[in-house]
Amino acid sequence: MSVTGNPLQPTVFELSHPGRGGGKIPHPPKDALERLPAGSRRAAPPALPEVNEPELVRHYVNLSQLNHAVDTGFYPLGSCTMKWNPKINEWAARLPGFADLHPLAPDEVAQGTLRLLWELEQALREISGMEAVTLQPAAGAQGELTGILMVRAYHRARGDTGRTEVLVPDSAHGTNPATATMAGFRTVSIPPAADGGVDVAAFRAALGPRTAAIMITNPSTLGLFETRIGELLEAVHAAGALAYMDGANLNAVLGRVKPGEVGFDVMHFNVHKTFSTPHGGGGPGAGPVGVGERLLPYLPSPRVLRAADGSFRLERPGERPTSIGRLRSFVGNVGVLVRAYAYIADHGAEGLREVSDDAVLAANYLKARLAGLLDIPYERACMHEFVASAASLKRATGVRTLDIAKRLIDFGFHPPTVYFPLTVEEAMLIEPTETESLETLDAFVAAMERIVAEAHDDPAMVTSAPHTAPVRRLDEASAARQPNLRWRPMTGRETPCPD
Amino acid sequence: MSVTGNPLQPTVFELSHPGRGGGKIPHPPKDALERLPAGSRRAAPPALPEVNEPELVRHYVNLSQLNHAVDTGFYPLGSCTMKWNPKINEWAARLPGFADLHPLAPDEVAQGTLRLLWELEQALREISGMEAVTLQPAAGAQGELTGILMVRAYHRARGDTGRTEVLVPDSAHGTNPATATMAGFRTVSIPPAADGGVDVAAFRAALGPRTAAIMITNPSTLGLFETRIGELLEAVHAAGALAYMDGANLNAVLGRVKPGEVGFDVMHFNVHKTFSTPHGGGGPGAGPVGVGERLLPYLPSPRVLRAADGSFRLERPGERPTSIGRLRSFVGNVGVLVRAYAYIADHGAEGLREVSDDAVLAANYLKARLAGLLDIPYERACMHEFVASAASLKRATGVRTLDIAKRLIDFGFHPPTVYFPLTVEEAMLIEPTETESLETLDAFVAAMERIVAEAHDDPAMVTSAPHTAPVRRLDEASAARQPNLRWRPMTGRETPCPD
Amino acid sequence: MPYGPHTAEDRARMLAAIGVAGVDELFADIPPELRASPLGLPAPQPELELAAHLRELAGRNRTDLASFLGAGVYRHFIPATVDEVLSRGEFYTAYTPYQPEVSQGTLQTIYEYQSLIAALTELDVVSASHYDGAAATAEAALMTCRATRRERVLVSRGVHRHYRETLATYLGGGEITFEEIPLVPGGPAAGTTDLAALERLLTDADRPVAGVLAAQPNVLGLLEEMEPIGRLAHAAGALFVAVVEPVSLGVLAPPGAYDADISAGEGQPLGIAPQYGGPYLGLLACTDALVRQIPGRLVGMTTDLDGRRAFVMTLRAREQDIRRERAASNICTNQALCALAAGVYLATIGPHGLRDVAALGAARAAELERALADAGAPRLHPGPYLNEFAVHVPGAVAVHRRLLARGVLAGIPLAELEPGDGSLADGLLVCATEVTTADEIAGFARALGEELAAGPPAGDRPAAAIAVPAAGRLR
Amino acid sequence: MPYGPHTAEDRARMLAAIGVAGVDELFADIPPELRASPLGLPAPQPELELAAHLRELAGRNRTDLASFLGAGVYRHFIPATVDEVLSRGEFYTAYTPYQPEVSQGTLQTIYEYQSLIAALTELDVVSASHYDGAAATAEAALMTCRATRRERVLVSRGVHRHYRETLATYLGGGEITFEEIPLVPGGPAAGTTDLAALERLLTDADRPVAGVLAAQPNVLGLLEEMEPIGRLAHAAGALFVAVVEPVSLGVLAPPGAYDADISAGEGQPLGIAPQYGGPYLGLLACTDALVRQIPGRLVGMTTDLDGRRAFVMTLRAREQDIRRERAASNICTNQALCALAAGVYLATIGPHGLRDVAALGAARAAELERALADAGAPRLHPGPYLNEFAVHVPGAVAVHRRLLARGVLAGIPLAELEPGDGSLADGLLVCATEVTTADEIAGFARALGEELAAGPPAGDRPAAAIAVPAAGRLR
Ligand SMILES: Cc1ncc(COP(=O)(O)O)c(C=O)c1O
Ligand SMILES: Cc1ncc(COP(=O)(O)O)c(C=O)c1O
Repeated sequence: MSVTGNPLQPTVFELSHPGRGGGKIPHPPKDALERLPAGSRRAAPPALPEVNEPELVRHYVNLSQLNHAVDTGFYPLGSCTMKWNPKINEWAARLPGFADLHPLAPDEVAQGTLRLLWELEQALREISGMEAVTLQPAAGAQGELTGILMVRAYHRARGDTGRTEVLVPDSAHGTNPATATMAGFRTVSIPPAADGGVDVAAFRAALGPRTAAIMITNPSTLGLFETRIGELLEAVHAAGALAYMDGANLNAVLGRVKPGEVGFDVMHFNVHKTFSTPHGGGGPGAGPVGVGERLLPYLPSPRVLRAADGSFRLERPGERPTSIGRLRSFVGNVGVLVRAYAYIADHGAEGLREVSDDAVLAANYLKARLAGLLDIPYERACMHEFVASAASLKRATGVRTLDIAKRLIDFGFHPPTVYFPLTVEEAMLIEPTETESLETLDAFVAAMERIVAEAHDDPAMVTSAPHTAPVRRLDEASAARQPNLRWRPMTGRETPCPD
Repeated sequence: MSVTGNPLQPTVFELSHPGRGGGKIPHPPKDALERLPAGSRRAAPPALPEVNEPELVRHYVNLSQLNHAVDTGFYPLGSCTMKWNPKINEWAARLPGFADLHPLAPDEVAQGTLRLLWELEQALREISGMEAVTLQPAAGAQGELTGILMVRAYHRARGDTGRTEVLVPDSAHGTNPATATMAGFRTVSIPPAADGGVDVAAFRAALGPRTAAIMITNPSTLGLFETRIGELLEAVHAAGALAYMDGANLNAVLGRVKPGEVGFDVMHFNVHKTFSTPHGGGGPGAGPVGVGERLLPYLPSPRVLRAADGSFRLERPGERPTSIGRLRSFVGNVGVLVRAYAYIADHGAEGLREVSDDAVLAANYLKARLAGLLDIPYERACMHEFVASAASLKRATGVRTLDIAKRLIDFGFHPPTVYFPLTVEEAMLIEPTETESLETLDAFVAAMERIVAEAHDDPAMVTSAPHTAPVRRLDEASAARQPNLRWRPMTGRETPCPD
Repeated sequence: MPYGPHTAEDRARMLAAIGVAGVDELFADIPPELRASPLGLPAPQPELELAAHLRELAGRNRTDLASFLGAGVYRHFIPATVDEVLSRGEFYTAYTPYQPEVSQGTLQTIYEYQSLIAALTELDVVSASHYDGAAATAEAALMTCRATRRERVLVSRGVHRHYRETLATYLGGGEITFEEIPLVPGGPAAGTTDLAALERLLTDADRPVAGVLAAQPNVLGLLEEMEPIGRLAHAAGALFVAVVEPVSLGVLAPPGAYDADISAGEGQPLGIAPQYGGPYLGLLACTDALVRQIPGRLVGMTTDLDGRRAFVMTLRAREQDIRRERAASNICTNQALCALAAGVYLATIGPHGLRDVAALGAARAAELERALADAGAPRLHPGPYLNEFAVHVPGAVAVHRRLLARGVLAGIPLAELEPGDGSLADGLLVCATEVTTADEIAGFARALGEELAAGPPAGDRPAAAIAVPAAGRLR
Repeated sequence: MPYGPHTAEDRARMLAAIGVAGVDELFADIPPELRASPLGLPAPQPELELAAHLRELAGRNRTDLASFLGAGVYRHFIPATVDEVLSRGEFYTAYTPYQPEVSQGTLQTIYEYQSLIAALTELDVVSASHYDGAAATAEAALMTCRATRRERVLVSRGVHRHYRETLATYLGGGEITFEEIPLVPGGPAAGTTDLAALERLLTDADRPVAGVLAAQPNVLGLLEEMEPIGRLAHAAGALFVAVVEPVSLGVLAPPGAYDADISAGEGQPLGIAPQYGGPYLGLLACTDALVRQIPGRLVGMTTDLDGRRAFVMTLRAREQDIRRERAASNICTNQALCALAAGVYLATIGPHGLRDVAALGAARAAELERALADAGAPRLHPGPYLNEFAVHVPGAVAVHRRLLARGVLAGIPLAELEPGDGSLADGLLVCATEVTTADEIAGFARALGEELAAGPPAGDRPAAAIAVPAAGRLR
């Protein structure tokens, strides 16, 4: 936003001026396109902007400064694990040997990456206690789909075709039920018990011969360890169903719990959470999936294989006919996986355990400090995140969770996740992560104290927040009613200028 | 400054916490230092801060956002040529083949860089019309010293030892007289004529057998081409003196004037101006020096030499005894020179000429547009920059150049150079450069119009500016009276907190 | 832990505030029988050692060979602006812009990305973004089913095998079926989608078709006649999905021009490095009519309370976090940073630059065609292509391996890319782009000519034994 | 022009506003006879071609060999944080912070740099910054003259030859003279500054000495006894300048501890790449007493009108832009971005990390000493060293060349670094740092042992004919 001046920026289209730009690419021979049939040719060049490099880079630099990011401040967005993204990992992923390698390069010339992927699989096996891992899924949700499709293949292979349902706790992330649908299953929702865990009675009632799998997030999206998980898994397996663990919250239990040892049949990792690959404004991430013995045959192809001589190769098309196939082109989001590999390597066993210890410690500390200010629906020790609620405050002052979130912005903090999980009224899911200092945590508490005081003394200050951001609250209703989803040359009146 | 919250940052020392940081370097063996004599050992570790990577990077990211920079906005700082720094040049300088090369690596393994340096010398020769170029000086001022020391060596070699003076126009950059002093000369100042050029009569009066050299900036720091340069140089040479051209303003006349052809004996380039290497918050730059035939023997060593077989090597110590020696260790600011090489290559002859055309065009355009608002002391066509003055405005309203500068900040612009050249009252030296769009230039004019209007209508608005910067005007007097030049652990009262 | 801030003293303060004696107490909820066996991982590696190790691994990949590999992933010149923008922490360490007041940077760049891809495809709505070309193509197929409430999809065999396999996997769970449209086996249209076969497939009234998918250029590099394919699809009440390569749209007719309803594709060529497979960028665009069917993120322009223009995520009721099991897709984390790369790339290179990239690739490919033909490897198909084509090389797989041993990545053996199709068994799929040099082409042709002259190979060598020559120079 | 914004239309608008018909009119002030001959440079090179060309040039440098080069420039591990910060446009495209209100980023980082170097040297005032170690040393010598109003400087031959040569050049114009203090020729103190000779040089009452300069470690890697040197200097009324290597200050006594008045040195080891010679960083620090003598930039802490803490350039009356011919130096553009690098490096690595870097280098160097001695190359001097030392190799120059042909950068022949000194003719100056590996040491020792066993070289080969083996792997 530049240090002074109008922080808002024109669109890149408004910077365009015919004749600007150029100088990057040599001009092709005049007849380069003559051999193409006229019918396949584009009539006019695409309506891309013409901008010169100075204005263009300035545009992005100034836009970047409008973002709150992990690199600028505290980002306690629950469920998202916005922890530090070590800088060496960025360097590593950009090494030309990694970055310039074509995915169809013969195995002989890809030994560096193949070895890295193979070793990463081994590390994830060890961390999860699973039998094998695929690195192919591009994100957690694609990992879920991979896992549930393997569950389906498993039942089908056994001729067990009546299993059409997946049980999903109410507090689950939206990707869980959405995945069940994509994989052709019906979602059966399970309500929570009073302690935040799965309601075992409701669960047992729902479980049956139609159950293909249960999807459990552990620690749950309420930040709680599912204490009755042993009992649940026993029942699942007794009913002939399989157990899927959503491992998005693995950051809390590294070295403390191995899902494979607990009895899960399949799980996904979110490397962009647990292993600190950056979130990129929404992605990319990667969602490796670990499986127990039962699902081994169904892993997506290609897998990375290690030969007796220590060299590595990719599975060839059709080499393993039981595979569910591929979820995407090529082997996976390798650039992201390089970062995850580096993260695991420089932490080691000891560091990973410390990651979880400190993540849980920080969350419990914040929970203890905020306990007098907000409702804390579940008082037992939380894992790496916890739910707070503004329900009482709202009744007393009219100030809602959303208002608190917006007011936090004025103090330089990113708001927590709000109104999720859906099972808690006026929920706020707070995840401090292990890489924030005590000074930062204390400053966050101080801001909350001040906001709660304001809610009583000067509620309008809170409900009209933010006051210091580049824009105030947005008109989301008209954005949805009359969607403007792309730039069209418009008159000044229709396109409000940024100032 | 993060997008919201307090923009000012604690010092890195205030972020320190014993026990933080680490993880970068393996621990040395316990006895690693035992063989060192106790007397040479440090008693206690240096009082460096202990900060972990997250807090540290955030610190710098947030600090960076407090800067105005070419990458965030218009920077019409006269004399400094704050033009676009192409991004490919940054990429090039970081190529490991360039970056990791040790300066004492044998010639055989340094052929890439040696060739680049040799070719850059050839390009600068061609651009300047000089006989030869040294790339050794680290900046313009060191180039000046190099040049004037060569002048001294030239006179000495001829036994002409009575030449103790260097003539320098009043409008010259401070480095010119300071250089003369460092080289052991007395500076004789020459006042300007009414048209801004050198006053020929005063010049002739000062010129004589004691004159070693004249240092002329052309185009001058007033942004004017020295029209009587031919006459001046003739007189200089007739008097047995040499002519030094300060080439800091070469950006205006690329392809139009070659100083060597004009008759200059020696000149320096500012690659961080003319050839767009970034200014880095004050440096590094590089100040190559071109010489005519007379000074050839005195060039600093080592030079880069080309063998008959097309290979390159460095001159060996003592190989050319007439050399004035070295000005620094090794061959020069090579990383900067890589950028300059890239700039010249992607512009070519045609592009460099266009650089100057557009730089001069933009300056004259701004001058024309501001002519009604401010005094324009020299009305003739300017080169790449021009002087404006708030002298009349100050008399009418009390608003000074400094106030205008500070008020421009509120509009998102970096102020021009102020109170330089010293020969013009309430001077403002404005250099738009060739890479700023017409929209930007017009926005700058609009801001100036508004400020001048405010000066009349609401002068306090201007004299109390800036209003939107992270800090207001500073107490420079106490900074100088009681200098606090380094962090010392202090109590809260002595160290005002940033908020 | 290398990046943690907490000293022993900090931890003690936190424990005291919580009121527990040690961290272990916080994990008391984990039943003892579920506690993990010890974590068998190496000791922490200081960054110095890790950096050396990673540099060594990266060095084992050979990225310095002359390469003619394509098949969906293309080497291109990436302007330095792209990495300059991508490496800004404010972009890459932010998350999904849930809080628009402190996310205008991400939001505006996504809106701009949508607009840029809309300009490129001449479609209206662009979602930002999907995992890759394959996943986007699968999502496009699912969109046609939701929009038409039909359950049968036809996919040309000219669509990349990985995409077809991905589609098969995605459909593996549900009721939707898909069938492949064959390619014309011979004649002038050899290797392109068989229109007659398509017509036959579309006429089964009992099994109405939701969508028809074809690729331009197709996986063999050939240009398809997209307009008739679309016409046939529309005549049968089906939607038409064009799978496109975005750089080609600098010179080829955009999907909007031949009435495609949806366009999907792989965004990698737009400023994203090959990285052995990802992260890439799934492009997905559609007409306004389909806006509520498109999965993934959409950003809209709106105003704030003071009337200032601003951007916000919109139409979120399609997404999993709101709609859960009734969402259009389960996609959550996407490829936003890759979309930013594509946006910076397109805005840097501009309309003329993109045309130059595509046209220069076409010119280099024509040179390659001539050189390989002269070396004894003529084209396998007669039809027009842009910058990728198949050549006929007897014993292609073995020759390919021998060329590798000579330091040439001689394209992709079609026997490996399309194992099922005997007519392609002796084919090599080769491509050129604007970064391909005349020297590389000459070297490839020379090596190929020599190998062909040497006659049939004595027998294949085992995989790991191929000795790729060391680079004379790193590049 | 590749980066220019102006279209023909823009130019026309500007010309009209100026009131001229064409750009040439604006250059009317240039007398016709002074107009340039045509610019004989190649045509503009599009970035794609330029990038390929630069990559090719960079590839001709061999940076993949095992290297034992030091002599003032050292390979070190540079944490990724350094480049992350340096590549932020807000830092590297800003200029001198003349306008503090919009330059607090640069100003605060300079203040922090001053503070960090002050902590390292235990001196008070640090200027930010000088061109390199050599220029900073020359400036330090000039400071001693200004402060004492004397004109004679003594410099130990243990100070890097480049620094002494630079000093000679800087002094070439004026009245100031300098003399070299010899090194002890033999015995336990061989190779270190000769204290007796220094004492003699200091006793000439007619030619009082302004400053005495010595280096720690010295150019041969040896540790000097700095305290007695300083004592002798002070006893003669001279100032004492310590030329230091900053990483060594992680473990060696700082200049402030042995009463140096000024410290100068090369900041390259603090996170700056070798780059074949620069840009580097001239370190210059002094006691409070000398604050008005120090040249270069100083930033101070102050407050703004509202009392907020802020930073500003201060004591500018020393500088050329204010004082012109009476300035302390002509320095203007300095090495600010390199000072930022050093600051980020020091703050990243911390006090313990810096000690580890220095101690690990010392440990590796001890291994190197043992390995080379076993191979037949014992040390040339007996005294203590930190991580760099000279070994005795008969025919050092020729052996060095033959080792190069075997892919080892076997340090620096002292005959080339110190050509004048016969006692060093058979010396190789070698160094190790924390990045030196056991494999590299073993490879060097093996190659050296073999060369020494092979006996004296048959004769030197001409410079360009050395065939350095291609790297098996890029690193
Ligand atoms: C609990 C949980 N499950 C699944 C996901 C989906 O992962 P992704 O966003 O990588 O697709 C998330 C991500 O936010 C999550 O928090
Ligand atoms: C006219 C002029 N001469 C000389 C110099 C000195 O160059 P440098 O700052 O590179 O030492 C400058 C720099 O600002 C200048 O503008």
